[in-house]
Amino acid sequence: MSGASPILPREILIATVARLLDGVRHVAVGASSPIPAAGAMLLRALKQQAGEKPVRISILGSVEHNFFTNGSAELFDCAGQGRIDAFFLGGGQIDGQGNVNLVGAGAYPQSSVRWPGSFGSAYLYFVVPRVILFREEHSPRVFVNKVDFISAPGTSAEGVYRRGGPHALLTSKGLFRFNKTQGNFALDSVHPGHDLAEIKDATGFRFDHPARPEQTPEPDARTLSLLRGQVMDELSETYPDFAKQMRDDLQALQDPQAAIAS
Amino acid sequence: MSGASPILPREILIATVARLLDGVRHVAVGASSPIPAAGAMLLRALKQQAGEKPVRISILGSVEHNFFTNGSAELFDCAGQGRIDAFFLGGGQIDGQGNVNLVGAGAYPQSSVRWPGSFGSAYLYFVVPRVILFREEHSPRVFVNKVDFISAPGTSAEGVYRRGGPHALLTSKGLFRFNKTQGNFALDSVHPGHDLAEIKDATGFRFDHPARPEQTPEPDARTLSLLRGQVMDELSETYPDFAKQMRDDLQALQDPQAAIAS
Amino acid sequence: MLSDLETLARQVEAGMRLALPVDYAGVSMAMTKPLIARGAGDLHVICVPTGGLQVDQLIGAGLVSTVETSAVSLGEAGGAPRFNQAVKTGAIRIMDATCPAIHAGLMAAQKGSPFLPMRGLIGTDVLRNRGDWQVIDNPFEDAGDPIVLIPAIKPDVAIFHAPMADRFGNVWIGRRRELAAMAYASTTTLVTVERIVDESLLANEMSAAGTLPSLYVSDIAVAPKGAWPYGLWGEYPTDTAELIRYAKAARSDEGFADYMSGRMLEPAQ
Amino acid sequence: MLSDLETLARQVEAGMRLALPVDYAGVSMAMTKPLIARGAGDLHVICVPTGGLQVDQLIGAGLVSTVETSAVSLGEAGGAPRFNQAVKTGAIRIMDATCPAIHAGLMAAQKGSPFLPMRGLIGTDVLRNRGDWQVIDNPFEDAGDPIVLIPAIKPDVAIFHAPMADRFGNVWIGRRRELAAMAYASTTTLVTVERIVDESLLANEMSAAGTLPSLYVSDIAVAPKGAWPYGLWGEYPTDTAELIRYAKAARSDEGFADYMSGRMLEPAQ
Repeated sequence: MSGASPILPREILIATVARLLDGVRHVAVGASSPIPAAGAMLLRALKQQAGEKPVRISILGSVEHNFFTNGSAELFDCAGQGRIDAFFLGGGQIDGQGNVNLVGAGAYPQSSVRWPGSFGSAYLYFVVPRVILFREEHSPRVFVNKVDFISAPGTSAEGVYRRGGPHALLTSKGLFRFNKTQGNFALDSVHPGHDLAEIKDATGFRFDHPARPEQTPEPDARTLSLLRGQVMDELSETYPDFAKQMRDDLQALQDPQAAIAS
Repeated sequence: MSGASPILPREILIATVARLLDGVRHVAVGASSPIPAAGAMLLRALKQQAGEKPVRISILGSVEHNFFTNGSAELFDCAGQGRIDAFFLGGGQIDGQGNVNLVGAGAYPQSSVRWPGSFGSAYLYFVVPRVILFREEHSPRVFVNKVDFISAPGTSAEGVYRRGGPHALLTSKGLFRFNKTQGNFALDSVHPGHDLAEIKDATGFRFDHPARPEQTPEPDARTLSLLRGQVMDELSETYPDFAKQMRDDLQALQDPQAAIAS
Repeated sequence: MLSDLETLARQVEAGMRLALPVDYAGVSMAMTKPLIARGAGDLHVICVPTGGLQVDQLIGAGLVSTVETSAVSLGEAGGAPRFNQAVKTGAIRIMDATCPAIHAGLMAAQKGSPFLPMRGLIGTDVLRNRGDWQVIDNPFEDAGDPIVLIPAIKPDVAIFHAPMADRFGNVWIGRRRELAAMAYASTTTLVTVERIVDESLLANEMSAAGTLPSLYVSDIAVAPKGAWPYGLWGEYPTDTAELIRYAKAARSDEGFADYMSGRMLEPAQ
Repeated sequence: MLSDLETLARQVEAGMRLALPVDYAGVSMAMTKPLIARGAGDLHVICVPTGGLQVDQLIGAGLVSTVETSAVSLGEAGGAPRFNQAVKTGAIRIMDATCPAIHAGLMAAQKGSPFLPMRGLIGTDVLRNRGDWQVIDNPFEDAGDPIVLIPAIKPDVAIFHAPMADRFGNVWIGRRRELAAMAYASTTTLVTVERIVDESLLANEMSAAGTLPSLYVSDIAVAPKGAWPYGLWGEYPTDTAELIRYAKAARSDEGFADYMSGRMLEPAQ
């Protein structure tokens, strides 16, 4: 299990999440978000190993990782108090200004495609300092020029109370940073196996980028060892299906013959 | 224990409280208010005996009669929801307009006599439909022409949200009703052993009254029997000292020789 | 106050504002069938703060005219098919909110206040489509600082499922305090429970801490596995396979009708 | 995070806003002596929502410049002598409130809102003397309907006493949810407890329902009978005789000094 061993694309995502979270004291993760949860768990394990300040993780809807005792309002109260440093947000559509649409495509209210709804995004995006936009599907139907409905805006006019917002956008193809001053995204790195042209094709909005973007770094041996050991064990408790899938994928990667034979 | 037996002044007060509460579903009583509590318990016992709708009593600060589970804010929330029909209020000063002062006499803030403070009166007086002002001491220093500090006003200007306020004023000498339209008190009845002239002397504000006010009715035999039986037993649990005192007084009243001898 | 499901359902009348809890808090799925049998329609459903299977089924049964919610979905089983369909055809009016706004509206009702302020929302299409919300300038700042005011949400009826009640009508809600918030804010609160216990839940501080007092509880019925196919915290897990079965069936009107008429509306004991 | 009383006291600094609970909720009387020994003065004490013995003693020790409260008294033992004296001489600034206004201010802080509206108060001298409160016309009514806005109360430190904490820093507060409200609103929360338990209070739903999670708890110290002479719900009753003894002694500066230097500051075990 050395640094040179093959690495799953999802392991890169998880390690990237951990990097993006570096420095947070408390991160909240949605109920069905195994990759963000794994990233948070990886950061916690790394900090623990290094003897640094502990990282607190709240997984919504989980019984195991639910540290709240005041009903479903507590997450939002907690964020309002400034006690949550980072949160993840997906989106049916995300546009180049960091606007997020969780409601529907097409007209409103009679959307042609209806998604569940805005959940807490219209609040949390304003008050959680580091919101990480995470969507594996990287396609022009997700990353649009302008969202059809603003569940939560990327930036706000001067004078509007705002201490939170988008920090980065992580997809299956690459990592973007959000520039709060300009209110747009800049490509930070491209994941192994992808390239700038492909990302441009798959993205419906314009974004800043260097002429030759860097490649997203792979986790080092120590990180990978924690991820494949302690973190996978922790993950199995909350996301057993996801953890099993990843373990199967990993086995296939490391021993293709055995995987096929099994 | 017939209706003709001697009756304690406090038994008249308790029976009067029960009459004033008739029709309420839920009454809240302050922690150190044994007479209001006894009146509420008497009403509950009467309704129970008559097979009528039950009366709910919340005694603040009591462990036994605390039906709240959301901290000390719940009483006020509950009142704001319209779930409390009656409440008792005392006052260092009460004036003829029904204004109540729980803060202090003289200048403010450097009061010459400082009382604890307004507690919840500045809210509850507005939202509890039937607030019964209860103060045993009937003297000009308590019943003043104008309070030095308005903790809670007897009436409010038009347009001010107000669905509660003073209903009656009960003292050791008599019972007043509050006239909401005129914003003043009218003497309703004089307790046995007292008279109008004495009440006028002891009251620092003007009040309406008939030329010959009625006497406050004494409890009938059924009521007295409940009061001296079931209610005293219930009262002993929450106010043991008060209940013992009343039992001693009663014994002295019924058998003066024995009381002296003991 | 111990009743049966039908007696509870009869207290819901056409046109009422009905508050229902989020899927993991204690959904009284046992009440869904009696509510549909009762047939009181034109309901204004308030999801606290999101809705799922029960809301989808009430919509599918044609009982709902308005849904006020932060989201409706079947979670791992995907989108809510009857809800999505009804939105598309305009069969229901949707009042899109965000979770803390629903909580704020209920808290305003709990406090007897006409509204509660909340941060966020400025510049969203959620706010733009809510004519019943107001924006003012925060009076504690010298200039600017717009802030949204959410009016009190006062449901006529709240319905939820909890592990237990006592013989005195007190209901144990544990740490799911949104259930208390719903009850505080609502005129009538109907509760189904797994079981009734003899001793008062208020008799000791440990159980009292998680108890909704009977003062806020209008009626109670026993319904073992009453949250199924949802789980109930501390009691049993969600039956995700059943949710998926529903999600597939309810894609069409016919499939929904088939599913609802089926025997599988009863939990496996 | 298990500390001793002195370590807790050192986290209180001069000029801080200090939130203390009502006498029956769990007053950390055990912290009074260490706070006085620590000597951080110019405190702004916020009583949640009323104060008693601890507030009176801190005032008597000269540590308090402002008291924000709905009342201060010793209950059955009568008025609070050092408080009353300090009001009379103008030694402290008094910010008279009413109980639900204190709760509203803390709730605003809990919600991250700048203020909360509340009914009542219009026409009172309580309102007239609170320049920090605002009155607006309810924007949801066409005309008139004045309503008071209470700004968020954000204490620097909350201090209270509870029956137990676990090894992970979770504190069991039972149904005394004002203690949670204080902690939510405060930057730092210092807790004394009767005992530490091994198992996580969050490990089962019954104890979790009454638990303040460690997220909101800064530091904990063990102090058996730590509320004495006040009682602690579910644990021991109030020692009224001791309160009366204090009330008599503290009528004069000398009597207060004598009392505070006496051995009787320790609870009888």
